[in-house]
Amino acid sequence: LASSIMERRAEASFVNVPKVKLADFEPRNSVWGENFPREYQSYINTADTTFRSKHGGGAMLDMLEIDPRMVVLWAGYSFSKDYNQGRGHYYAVEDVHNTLRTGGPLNENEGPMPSTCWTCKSPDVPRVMQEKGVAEFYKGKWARLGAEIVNPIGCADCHDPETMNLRISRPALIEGFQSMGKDITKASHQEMRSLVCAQCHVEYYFNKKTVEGAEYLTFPWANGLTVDAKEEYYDNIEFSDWTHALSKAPMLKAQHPDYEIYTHGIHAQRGVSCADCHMPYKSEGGQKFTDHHIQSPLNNVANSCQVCHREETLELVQNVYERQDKIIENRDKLEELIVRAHVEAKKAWDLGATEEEMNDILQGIRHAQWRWDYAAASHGGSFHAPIETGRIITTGITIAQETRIKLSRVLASKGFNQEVPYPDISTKAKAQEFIGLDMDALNSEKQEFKETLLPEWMKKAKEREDSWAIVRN
Amino acid sequence: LASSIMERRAEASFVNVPKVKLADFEPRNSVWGENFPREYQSYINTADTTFRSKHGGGAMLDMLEIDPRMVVLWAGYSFSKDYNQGRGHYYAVEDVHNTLRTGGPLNENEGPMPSTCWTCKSPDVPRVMQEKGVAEFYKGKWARLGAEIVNPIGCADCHDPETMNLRISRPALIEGFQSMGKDITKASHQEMRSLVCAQCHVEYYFNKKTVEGAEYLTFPWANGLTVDAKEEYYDNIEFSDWTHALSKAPMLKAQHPDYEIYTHGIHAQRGVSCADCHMPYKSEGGQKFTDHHIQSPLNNVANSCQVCHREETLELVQNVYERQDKIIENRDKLEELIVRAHVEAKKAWDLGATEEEMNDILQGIRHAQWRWDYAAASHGGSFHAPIETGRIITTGITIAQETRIKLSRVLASKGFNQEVPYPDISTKAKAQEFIGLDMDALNSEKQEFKETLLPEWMKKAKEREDSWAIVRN
Amino acid sequence: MIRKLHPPKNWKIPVILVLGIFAGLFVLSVYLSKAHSYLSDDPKTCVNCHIMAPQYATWNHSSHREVTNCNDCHVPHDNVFNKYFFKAKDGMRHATMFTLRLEPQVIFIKEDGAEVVHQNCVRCHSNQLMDARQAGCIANYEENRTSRKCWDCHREVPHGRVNSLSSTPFARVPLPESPVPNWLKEFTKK
Ligand code: HEC
Ligand code: HEC
Ligand code: HEC
Ligand code: HEC
Ligand code: HEC
Ligand code: HEC
Ligand code: HEC
Ligand code: HEC
Ligand code: HEC
Ligand code: HEC
Ligand code: HEC
Ligand code: HEC
Ligand code: HEC
Ligand code: HEC
Ligand SMILES: [Ca+2]
Ligand SMILES: [Ca+2]
Repeated sequence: LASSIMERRAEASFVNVPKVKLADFEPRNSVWGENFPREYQSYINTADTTFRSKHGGGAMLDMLEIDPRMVVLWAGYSFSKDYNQGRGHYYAVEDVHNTLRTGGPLNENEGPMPSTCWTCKSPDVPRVMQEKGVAEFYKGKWARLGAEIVNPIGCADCHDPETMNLRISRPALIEGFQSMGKDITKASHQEMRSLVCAQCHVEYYFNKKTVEGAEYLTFPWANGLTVDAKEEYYDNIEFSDWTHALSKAPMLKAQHPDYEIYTHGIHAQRGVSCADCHMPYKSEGGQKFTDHHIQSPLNNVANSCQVCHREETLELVQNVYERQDKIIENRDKLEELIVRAHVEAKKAWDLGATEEEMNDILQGIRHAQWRWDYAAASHGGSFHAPIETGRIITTGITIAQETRIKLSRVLASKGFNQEVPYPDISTKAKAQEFIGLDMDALNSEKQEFKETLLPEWMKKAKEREDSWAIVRN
Repeated sequence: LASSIMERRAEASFVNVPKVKLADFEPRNSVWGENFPREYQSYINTADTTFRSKHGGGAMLDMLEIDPRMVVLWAGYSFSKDYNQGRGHYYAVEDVHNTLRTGGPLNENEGPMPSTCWTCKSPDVPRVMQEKGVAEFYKGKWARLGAEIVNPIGCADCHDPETMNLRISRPALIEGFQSMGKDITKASHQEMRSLVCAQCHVEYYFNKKTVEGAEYLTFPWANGLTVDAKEEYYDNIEFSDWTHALSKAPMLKAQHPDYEIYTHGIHAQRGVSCADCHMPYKSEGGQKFTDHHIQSPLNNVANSCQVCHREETLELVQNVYERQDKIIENRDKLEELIVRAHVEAKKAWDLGATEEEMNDILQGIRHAQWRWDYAAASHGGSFHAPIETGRIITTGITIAQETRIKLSRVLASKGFNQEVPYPDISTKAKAQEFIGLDMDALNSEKQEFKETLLPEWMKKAKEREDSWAIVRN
Repeated sequence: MIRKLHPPKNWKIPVILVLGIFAGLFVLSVYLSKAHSYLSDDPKTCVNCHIMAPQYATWNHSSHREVTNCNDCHVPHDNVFNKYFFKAKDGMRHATMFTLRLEPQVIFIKEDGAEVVHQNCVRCHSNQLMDARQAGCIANYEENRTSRKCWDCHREVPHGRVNSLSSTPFARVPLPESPVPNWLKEFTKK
């Protein structure tokens, strides 16, 4: 015992001299790790994909396999090709290479996605933005920056290397605050413990009008953070992400509005930050430090929930599952209804419906699916703010069904007065076939990219990083 | 100063000698009050109707005026005549006399309601049940027991006069537990602090098959306490409360499922009882006692919520309002959709729809309105269990709209392929006119009852009670 | 001049009497309220007021029972003067509120008191909180790690969350013996 106390004291009184001088915009996490071994070691654990909870966890979940209806909802849009539930930050770059959504570019001007895609994947981003300029960063295809963006999400995304203060490294969040008339530099330390996450875990769109030729990353916050305010925002600027392949509706894609939904929950209202649950303190050798193994708190109930809640682990996990189950019950139903609406709309077009007859209907499909996606894309939302998430889904159902009532009248007026058959989309493969995707072509173009262009990028990157001197004290 | 300290110490150790010997089944609260003046005094405060919160409180709220859609939803059923949000227990008997639902009986065999209505209104009930037998109590019209039931809800409803222990005085709750295979005598002290309320604050129906000639008060719990389990229960026994005047659907009425919904909320799950919020401890003159002014906790945040929550009063009240608002937004929408379904169904009948065509549709209307009513009738439900209440409303909306899609096909098949106009029901009066109620007749029959039969009852009751000796120590 | 301030002679006896009564009453109230013990560190002191029972009971069941007494947390420990000044100030208010029956059903800690407690958490736990190696190269290190109230997270340390007078109704706390003799009890019963 005495020796253990001594050991801990020795550890604590060891005086620190930072081992490495961190360059501004140092993107290599391992270099930061030399100064902060505990934080780095725990960060490296985000590579662990073994934990799977009822609806989430670090395991890679193929959402299209789990729920093939999504394929139909996204017909005509890249998400119908491939969509997984996010895993650890460690994989952020790798997963962009792997996903079929980014296609198989063979040179820097090819591929379906813009360079803006990189924005939330790496600490190389602030480095390149600062070198080339923000608008410049958002120009061109993603393949253009393939050799630049190689380190997965890490220290420089959230920290100032000089002071180690939390800092905002992404312009989109600062601009988002400005659009609401707020000044992010006024955020408190506790707010920063959520705002670093809000750089990425938010709904976004690419604005092509901000700067000529750039797909400018923008957060649609000018009217507020609610689902309704954003819908109004997009309607006002007549924005749409794509036109649906079946229904021809002008669709919106909602991406991971984690931060926005979280602000409507009781935890946020009580001042609990993202870091409190996803990066709780951890004790090691007489010291506590922030656990950088960002993951599902259900894999770490003791340090996250139980610091505030005295209930048994099983009960707390059950609380989370109960909320998720109640939400997902109705979310699944809404999905089915929107699939039906798309199929019915297609039938109406096939029977010769006019644009005028269809206008309202297409708006309805747009709004219903926007609300579904908003609730579905935030993987933590059913727990972060179950009441708000439930409300969103409910309004989605009302709109979807109102739309289908109109559709049934249009169909009847074309002489079709019965149920339109529900397609057989019981597996991902069947659903992708139903919407006419050629998966073999997509897979082989991806394979070629991985064998040709990708190794080149990695080589260039290594050369670049090897050329940077590391200043050790 | 010294004397005050002395006094308080004395008070704390003061030993109680009951002033009055309480007879078994003593129904007069004032008699109990002689022994327990603090509890009695606070009980008397339930007569106070001044507090009104955003959606509730002790004030008498005319729900049909606030929300005239309800009149249409209940067309053909007595609730369309008159429905208020409950006020203090002090008024329980008076409000049965007053409501237009009970009509204007002029003798003991008249009036639209059975004697079972009295069951949850008075401590005279256990007295009469024990004198006449339970099944006997449930027989005949409510006017039959008018002279017997005169003391508003009080001590004998919840307490054993010998030990002052909490006790269950109503057979329906004991039988409800039995039907679930549970034994209520095994309930813990903390559970009893909710179960005394569950004698009345629960959904019920009158079973005419239990005992010949009796409308036997029954809690539909055999399959479980959820809205779905009860729906299944009623469907299985093909029970319906009434047939809707417009749509002809076989309807269910959900009455105040406060206890059942509460069990799905986080407070119940954490062991918080009804009494913790609605009957918190109070200090008076160095004495702590249970505040028997049962009311909205929003009129008493300091003693209720703040015992467990450190937030400001205003913030806690805001939490409640936010939950209520989010739920009510969609509940109102669901109401409108069901009104439409009724009106559309009527149109279909008018156009010659057949029973076969309508069967599914009527089932849909039944289920949708059951779910709406379940959420609406529990005035505290949006706070007690917001996630479950939201889920119930959402499933209601899905069913309502699915039904309206079917309706639009039936209507189209009869050559009517457009929106059925929404009726002008913007006030209670208009809505009651729309469903064809003769309010003048109802009001004048009530008036006559109050001038003739009611005074007789009161006279008989006074004679009876005057004949009971009070044994003082 | 000075003579003018002297009271008239015939006041002497009554004044001595009155002063005596006051002094006696003061001693009595000090005795009855056990105010003398307010200066001690024994947690039983605080329980003198039965309304501190929930706090006593929860502390008594916590991991801190063996390592802290009330004053370790609730009184400043930066210097001796501050310690007794704060005690006296707080003690006076508590005594006044209690005797005047102004105590609320639920007692909330005041901002001043909370800051004192917070500093005491930090005082004892600085080893776990502050890593000298990091303090050198992380700006605002100490502030970042100590700016939130510890019990924003450690909500149960040491009193738990439920904190009304009635929250520990059957807790066994060392309540003082009644100092009121039986005849006085009979007398005050009216
Ligand atoms: C009160 C605790 C708490 C807070 C605060 C919180 N989360 Fe969560 N989060 C959870 C839980 C619990 C889950 C569900 C994990 C599961 O299903 O395995 C979750 C899930 C997630 C997921 C999905 C992860 C997965 O494994 O599927 C993401 C992403 C996420 N949260 C991000 C955030 C962000 C960003 C914030 C702040 C804006 C935040 N969380 C705030 C507790 C919290
Ligand atoms: C620079 C962008 C960025 C920042 C900053 C960021 N994230 Fe992420 N996060 C991502 C991406 C991208 C993924 C998905 C990675 C993948 O699957 O390839 C992800 C995945 C996650 C997951 C899923 C991990 C799992 O095991 O299921 C959680 C939880 C999470 N983030 C929480 C947070 C929290 C909490 C913060 C702030 C403390 C944060 N993130 C900050 C971009 C970011
Ligand atoms: C505003 C920040 C942001 C932008 C811009 C962004 N992402 Fe992400 N991305 C995230 C976050 C956050 C996650 C984790 C989502 C989750 O919880 O599952 C993620 C997850 C992913 C994943 C892993 C999960 C999956 O779907 O398989 C891929 C791949 C991905 N993004 C690709 C892209 C592409 C391609 C683009 C450009 C169209 C893009 N991202 C633009 C923030 C962003
Ligand atoms: C997704 C955001 C994010 C990333 C990426 C990140 N951090 Fe942190 N870091 C935080 C947050 C939030 C805190 C807590 C700050 C606080 O409470 O003061 C923190 C705290 C720290 C601290 C302060 C000491 C402590 O443990 O509380 C150090 C040192 C640190 N991080 C190092 C690193 C290193 C090294 C990396 C890269 C391996 C890294 N961080 C990556 C968000 C991040
Ligand atoms: C953001 C939430 C948070 C705040 C604020 C916080 N802690 Fe903690 N604390 C934790 C978590 C989580 C743990 C559990 C770490 C573990 O056991 O790995 C912990 C553990 C501890 C431990 C136990 C360490 C051990 O060895 O078991 C002590 C002591 C402690 N905290 C003291 C404090 C003090 C003092 C403060 C105020 C300056 C404080 N904490 C503020 C979250 C917090
Ligand atoms: C830093 C403190 C903190 C942490 C960490 C935390 N909570 Fe909470 N939790 C709260 C507060 C505060 C409330 C609001 C209720 C209250 O005031 O007690 C709350 C409320 C809840 C509720 C009720 C709200 C609802 O949705 O019905 C649940 C359930 C819950 N927490 C579960 C969890 C789980 C599971 C985790 C871990 C993933 C967690 N909490 C982490 C502080 C915390
Ligand atoms: C955690 C606290 C809490 C618990 C436990 C609780 N309630 Fe409530 N109850 C409330 C609040 C808050 C309201 C909303 C009052 C308002 O809107 O003014 C409410 C409203 C009500 C109402 C409507 C009163 C009105 O003024 O409109 C009734 C009836 C009710 N509760 C009965 C019960 C019953 C029966 C139980 C137990 C089965 C229970 N409550 C458990 C807090 C609670
Ligand atoms: C014997 C039946 C019965 C019992 C037992 C009972 N209630 Fe009631 N309660 C009623 C009736 C009937 C009303 C409506 C009275 C009226 O409006 O005339 C009511 C009204 C209320 C109200 C509305 C008062 C207001 O000010 O808005 C609340 C809150 C309430 N009850 C809570 C409770 C709680 C909590 C319990 C248990 C501790 C309980 N009740 C036990 C029958 C009962
Ligand atoms: C199982 C117990 C129970 C039975 C049986 C019962 N009630 Fe009630 N009654 C209640 C409760 C609980 C309330 C308070 C509802 C609320 O929160 O508003 C109430 C409220 C009332 C009110 C006051 C509010 C209003 O609607 O104006 C009247 C009048 C009333 N009931 C009449 C009746 C009649 C007539 C019957 C027979 C058809 C009946 N009750 C049967 C428990 C019952
Ligand atoms: C609606 C139910 C209900 C009614 C009606 C009711 N009580 Fe109570 N009573 C309770 C509950 C619940 C408790 C708390 C029991 C406990 O925690 O042990 C209680 C406690 C008491 C106690 C114990 C001391 C205390 O204050 O905690 C007394 C004495 C008492 N009630 C007297 C009365 C009298 C007199 C009446 C009639 C004026 C009455 N009660 C009516 C539910 C009720
Ligand atoms: C006897 C204790 C107790 C009382 C009294 C109490 N609560 Fe709670 N409350 C809890 C517990 C326990 C939780 C669950 C979360 C947790 O563990 O912190 C909770 C959760 C909550 C939540 C988050 C759950 C949600 O629906 O999002 C809110 C809001 C809340 N309470 C408000 C209130 C209000 C308002 C009152 C008074 C009307 C009240 N509480 C009375 C103990 C209590
Ligand atoms: C003479 C009776 C009495 C004694 C002895 C007593 N208290 Fe108090 N205490 C009270 C009263 C009354 C209050 C409520 C005052 C208020 O709400 O302003 C209170 C409030 C408090 C508070 C919260 C309010 C604040 O000032 O921040 C703390 C902390 C506290 N007492 C600690 C103690 C400690 C520690 C002791 C022992 C050294 C103690 N008390 C001894 C009567 C007493
Ligand atoms: C380990 C530190 C610690 C010890 C020891 C401690 N307290 Fe506290 N006390 C606290 C904290 C922290 C709070 C603030 C709780 C809050 O606001 O949530 C508090 C609050 C209080 C309050 C305000 C009312 C309340 O419950 O919030 C009183 C009174 C009090 N303590 C009395 C005592 C008494 C009496 C003792 C000794 C028997 C004691 N405390 C021992 C840390 C301590
Ligand atoms: C007089 C010194 C002292 C003060 C003041 C003090 N602690 Fe402690 N605390 C200790 C010691 C010693 C331990 C180790 C006890 C053990 O191992 O059981 C401890 C253990 C802990 C633990 C880990 C065990 C547990 O109960 O979870 C936490 C967390 C903690 N303290 C938080 C706090 C907080 C928060 C405060 C202020 C409200 C505080 N401490 C005030 C000395 C103190
Ligand atoms: Ca978007
Ligand atoms: Ca019923």
